[in-house]
Amino acid sequence: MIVSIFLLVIGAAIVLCLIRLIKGPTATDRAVALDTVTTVTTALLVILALVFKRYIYLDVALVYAVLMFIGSVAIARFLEKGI
Amino acid sequence: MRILISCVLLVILSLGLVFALEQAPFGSNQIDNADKPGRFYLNQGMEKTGAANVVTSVVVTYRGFDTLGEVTILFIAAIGLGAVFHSRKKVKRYEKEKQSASLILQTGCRFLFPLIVLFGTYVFIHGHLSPGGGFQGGVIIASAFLLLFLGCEEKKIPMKSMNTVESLAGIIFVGIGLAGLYWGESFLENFLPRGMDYMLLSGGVIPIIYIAIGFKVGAELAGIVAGLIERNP
Amino acid sequence: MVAVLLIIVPLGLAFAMPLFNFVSKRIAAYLPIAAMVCNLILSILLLPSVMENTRIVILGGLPPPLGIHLVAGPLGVGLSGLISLVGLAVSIYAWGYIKQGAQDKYHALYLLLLSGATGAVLTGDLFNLFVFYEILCISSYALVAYLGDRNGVESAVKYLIQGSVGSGLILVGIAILYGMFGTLNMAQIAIHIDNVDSPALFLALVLLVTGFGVEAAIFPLNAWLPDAHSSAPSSISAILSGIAIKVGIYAVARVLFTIFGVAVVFQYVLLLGLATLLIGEICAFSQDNIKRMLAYSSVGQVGLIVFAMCIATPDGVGAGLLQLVSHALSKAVLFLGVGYLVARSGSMSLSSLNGIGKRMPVVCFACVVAAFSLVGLPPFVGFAGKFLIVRAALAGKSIFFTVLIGIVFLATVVEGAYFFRMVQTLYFKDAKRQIEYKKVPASASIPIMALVVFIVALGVYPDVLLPYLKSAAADLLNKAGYIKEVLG
Amino acid sequence: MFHQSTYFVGCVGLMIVGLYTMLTKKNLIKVIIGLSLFETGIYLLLVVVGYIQGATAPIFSRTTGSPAEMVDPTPQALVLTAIVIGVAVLALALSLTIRLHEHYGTLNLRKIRGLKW
Amino acid sequence: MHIAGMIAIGIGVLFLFLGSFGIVRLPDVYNRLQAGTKCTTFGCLFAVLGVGIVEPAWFWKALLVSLFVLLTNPISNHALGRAAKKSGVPLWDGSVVDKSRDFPSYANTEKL
Amino acid sequence: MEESLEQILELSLTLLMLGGAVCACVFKDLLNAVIAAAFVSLMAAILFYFLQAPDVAMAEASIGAALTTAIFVIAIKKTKRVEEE
Repeated sequence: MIVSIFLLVIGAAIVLCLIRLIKGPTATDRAVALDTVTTVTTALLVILALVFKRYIYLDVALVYAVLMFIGSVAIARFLEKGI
Repeated sequence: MRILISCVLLVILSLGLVFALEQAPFGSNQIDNADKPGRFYLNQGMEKTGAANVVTSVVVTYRGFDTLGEVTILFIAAIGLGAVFHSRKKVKRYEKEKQSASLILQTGCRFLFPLIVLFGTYVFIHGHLSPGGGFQGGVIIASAFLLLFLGCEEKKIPMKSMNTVESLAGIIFVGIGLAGLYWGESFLENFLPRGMDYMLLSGGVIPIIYIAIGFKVGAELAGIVAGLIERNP
Repeated sequence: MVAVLLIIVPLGLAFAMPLFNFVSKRIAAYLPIAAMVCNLILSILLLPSVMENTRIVILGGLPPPLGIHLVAGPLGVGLSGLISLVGLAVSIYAWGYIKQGAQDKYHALYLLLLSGATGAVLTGDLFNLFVFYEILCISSYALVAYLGDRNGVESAVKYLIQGSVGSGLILVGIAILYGMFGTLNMAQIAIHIDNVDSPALFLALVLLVTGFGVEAAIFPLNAWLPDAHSSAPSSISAILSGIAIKVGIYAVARVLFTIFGVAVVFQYVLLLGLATLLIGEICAFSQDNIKRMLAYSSVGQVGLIVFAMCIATPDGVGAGLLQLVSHALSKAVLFLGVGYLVARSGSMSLSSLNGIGKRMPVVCFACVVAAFSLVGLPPFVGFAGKFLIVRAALAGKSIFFTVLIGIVFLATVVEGAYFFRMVQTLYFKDAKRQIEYKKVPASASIPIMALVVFIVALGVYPDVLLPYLKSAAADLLNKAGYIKEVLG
Repeated sequence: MFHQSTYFVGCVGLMIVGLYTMLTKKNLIKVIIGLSLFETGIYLLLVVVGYIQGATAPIFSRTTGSPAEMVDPTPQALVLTAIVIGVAVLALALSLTIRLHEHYGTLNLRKIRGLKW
Repeated sequence: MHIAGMIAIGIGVLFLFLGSFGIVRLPDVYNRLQAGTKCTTFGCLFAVLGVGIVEPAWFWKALLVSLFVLLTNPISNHALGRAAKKSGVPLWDGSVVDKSRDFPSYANTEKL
Repeated sequence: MEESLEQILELSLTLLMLGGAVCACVFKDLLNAVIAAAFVSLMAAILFYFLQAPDVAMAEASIGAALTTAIFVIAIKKTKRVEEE
């Protein structure tokens, strides 16, 4: 029960990030919103593993934690004329 | 006008799809029957192949030919990209206003690169026990190389050894298939003993094929990324 | 069991290409020849045995309804023989023709294209058909853009966008079929499909035919073909016109006849084929660019083949298959020959080829023979194909088909007009400017002449092919027989 | 049933948005973004096709081992294949785009001569 | 044990929500980065470790996840902040101090 | 109760995904469109997770959200950033 409420709160957090992604005046704002979404999503996946009671699902969260920052770094390097 | 026509087309298509999908008995109905492949894989896949992850056993053995084709498609993309970008006249490298990465990013990339490669290796070695497998592991390794490109430019990928790895992995995949034809009865048959359940050494040829796929996918995607980045307009 | 080697040998050689490159750069051009010789021998050896009963090749250790399997029937093995024949000719030609760009990559992509085509005609699993079809498509996208020039890249982009939307639609169709029947085996889907009557099935049929029709260039979907075929390197144009389109037609036919087998749809597809025929021939007539003219002529021929197949009698399908063989051979000769004509005269416009026939007699003679064969003049194989089509269409004695055959004759007249214009240009016009004469290398003239010999020989003795065509048509049309052979 | 209707709306909507982007936008990279959206929708559709309500993932472990309560593994295997095909097509399309930009200096499909569809 | 874990998850989720709220409400990129970085990293750590506490058998893998989050998130956020500064996104009018002028590498960033 | 809450979450994630897709279609700046497409991929990955397909979720996350974004960004860098009228 209480876990479901947690999930809904996280859903609300994602909605807020989407609002920033739509509004954001500059590309950097949107990139920050995307970066936040990835962090929130990692937490969501871990909690969902708890809901589904499958230990192996943590691997997916691990992939998120490891890989998601690469997209942000790519966008950031593009914005500072790096690549 | 163009927008109108495409809207009409798309509305027709979406109505058709929604209508059709409402009609079709999806979900549990169609695999309850025991002679359907899905039910068969679930009931007997674990006993026959010894791989705890049924998706893996489907991908690698039962539908292994699809996987071979799919690896081939990545290979085509990699060499096709090379062929498209091949130009004889040397363009002189232009490096206008190229900012180098900050110290934090460089250090972070150097530190994280081996960790990510290690994690990718974990993912494809454990493909038959947990979610993940050759493609996912390969993509993770390719992402590590991508990070190297983004973070520290001075590190260069040795493309020649990449090509060798790619080629060898492909030959190993085909070779295992032919070995199945030789020792077993059909191409890509699982001819090794299935081993203990839930242990690393289980599932017969599945881990070997997945390791080959992992190396191949990783090398191909890294090659694609390198080709795209190093193209100078 | 041996049939799997038809796919594995080219695939494995292509995988090993980077390793061979370390030894010597020049090996790359020999590998396709070796693979195709191997495939040709294998298919010729297999053909008599599969004529008697279809062989099922199990892959992955599970019998047909569960795993993937290859169906080595008369149609599949026959088509793979055709693929390896044309592929062999084109690879010998390419050995001398391809001198620019990354040559090892060209040969690897070429091998993969052929293995994709072979796999697509042999497989018995719907999703596997999709995968091999994608191999064929993606390698042809890359090959069309191989030279990296403006037109090539542009038409490759066009081809890629349309082709990938098409393959997306195929996937949706596969998803619907899997959702309804829970299986991907074509025979098993064919069993279940008779018991279900649902609009979802009709949607799946439309999606699958549309998706595969993109490669086959049936009428509303043929926008990419003239660009792609005319701006690719000539050897690739030959293989695209000769083989890739045929695989598309095969896939459409397999979906229509074996999986669905609903007679109502044939009429509409037949009309589509007729529209394709008319549009292709009329567009070809108005072209000045010779490669574009040949490409539009391919569109027209596709229409004719689809028309013949959708008559849906054993005679009609057999005639369509004969026309398919004839078009593969003739169009390959035409594109290969025109490749050198264009290279020598330096321009693709028809008027720059004035009087070139006296300077390059061998190639021009081959082109003329192939053109006559496409028009349907007697001693060549095209005549047999068109004659059988007309006979099959008139066999039903219905007014409908008589009218349609009239339209086909009209299209043939148009076709004859532009091909005779081409012949006239080649031989009976005076050259405006002097073209320096350079001998066509043997690597080009030998495969071209070999294909010409095939065209003439099959035209004189079409009876050699007829038993194969009959059993191949039965393979395609006899749904119950196919199911029985696959599932036992 | 509620579940599946939701997902059907999601995947059909995604496919339609992707196709709309491909048909109406003039920029080539935008068209390719549309292609990737379209393909994502298809993957979702394929996975929904194999979903069974209340079942768990088809992965055995020491604690969960009842094959009756697992979703169909075949569509998942198909989607894995399809995803990799999609990324290959995407990479090839982007490389062709770069090449086209070198020739024409623009990505606007209206300005590129033959690319009207 | 269960209750303690749930409390930890609750704290984490709360921080995640607040971080996202900050993303929407704060006035400029640099302020939003504050919310998007510290708050969510902290929240994610707590949520993941809370799950590790609820199911003790999962603890080590959860620790690994949190370790990776702790390693990767600051890097991407640093890169984003630097990119914002380099591409010339202006500060909010109410900003009090801009230390970046002291560093030569940021000195000549033009206005967008 | 718990079931319906989760279903609300799934529905909202689906709608979020569609919202992201519409953003990717509408944005004129290609970089923003790519960011929105990455968002769509992320949401799709969570939906795969809900549909009990962790393998697919992993593939979609690693390919769709990390690698695809990066190659799109590289392609934009090599060409032009703004979609002109």
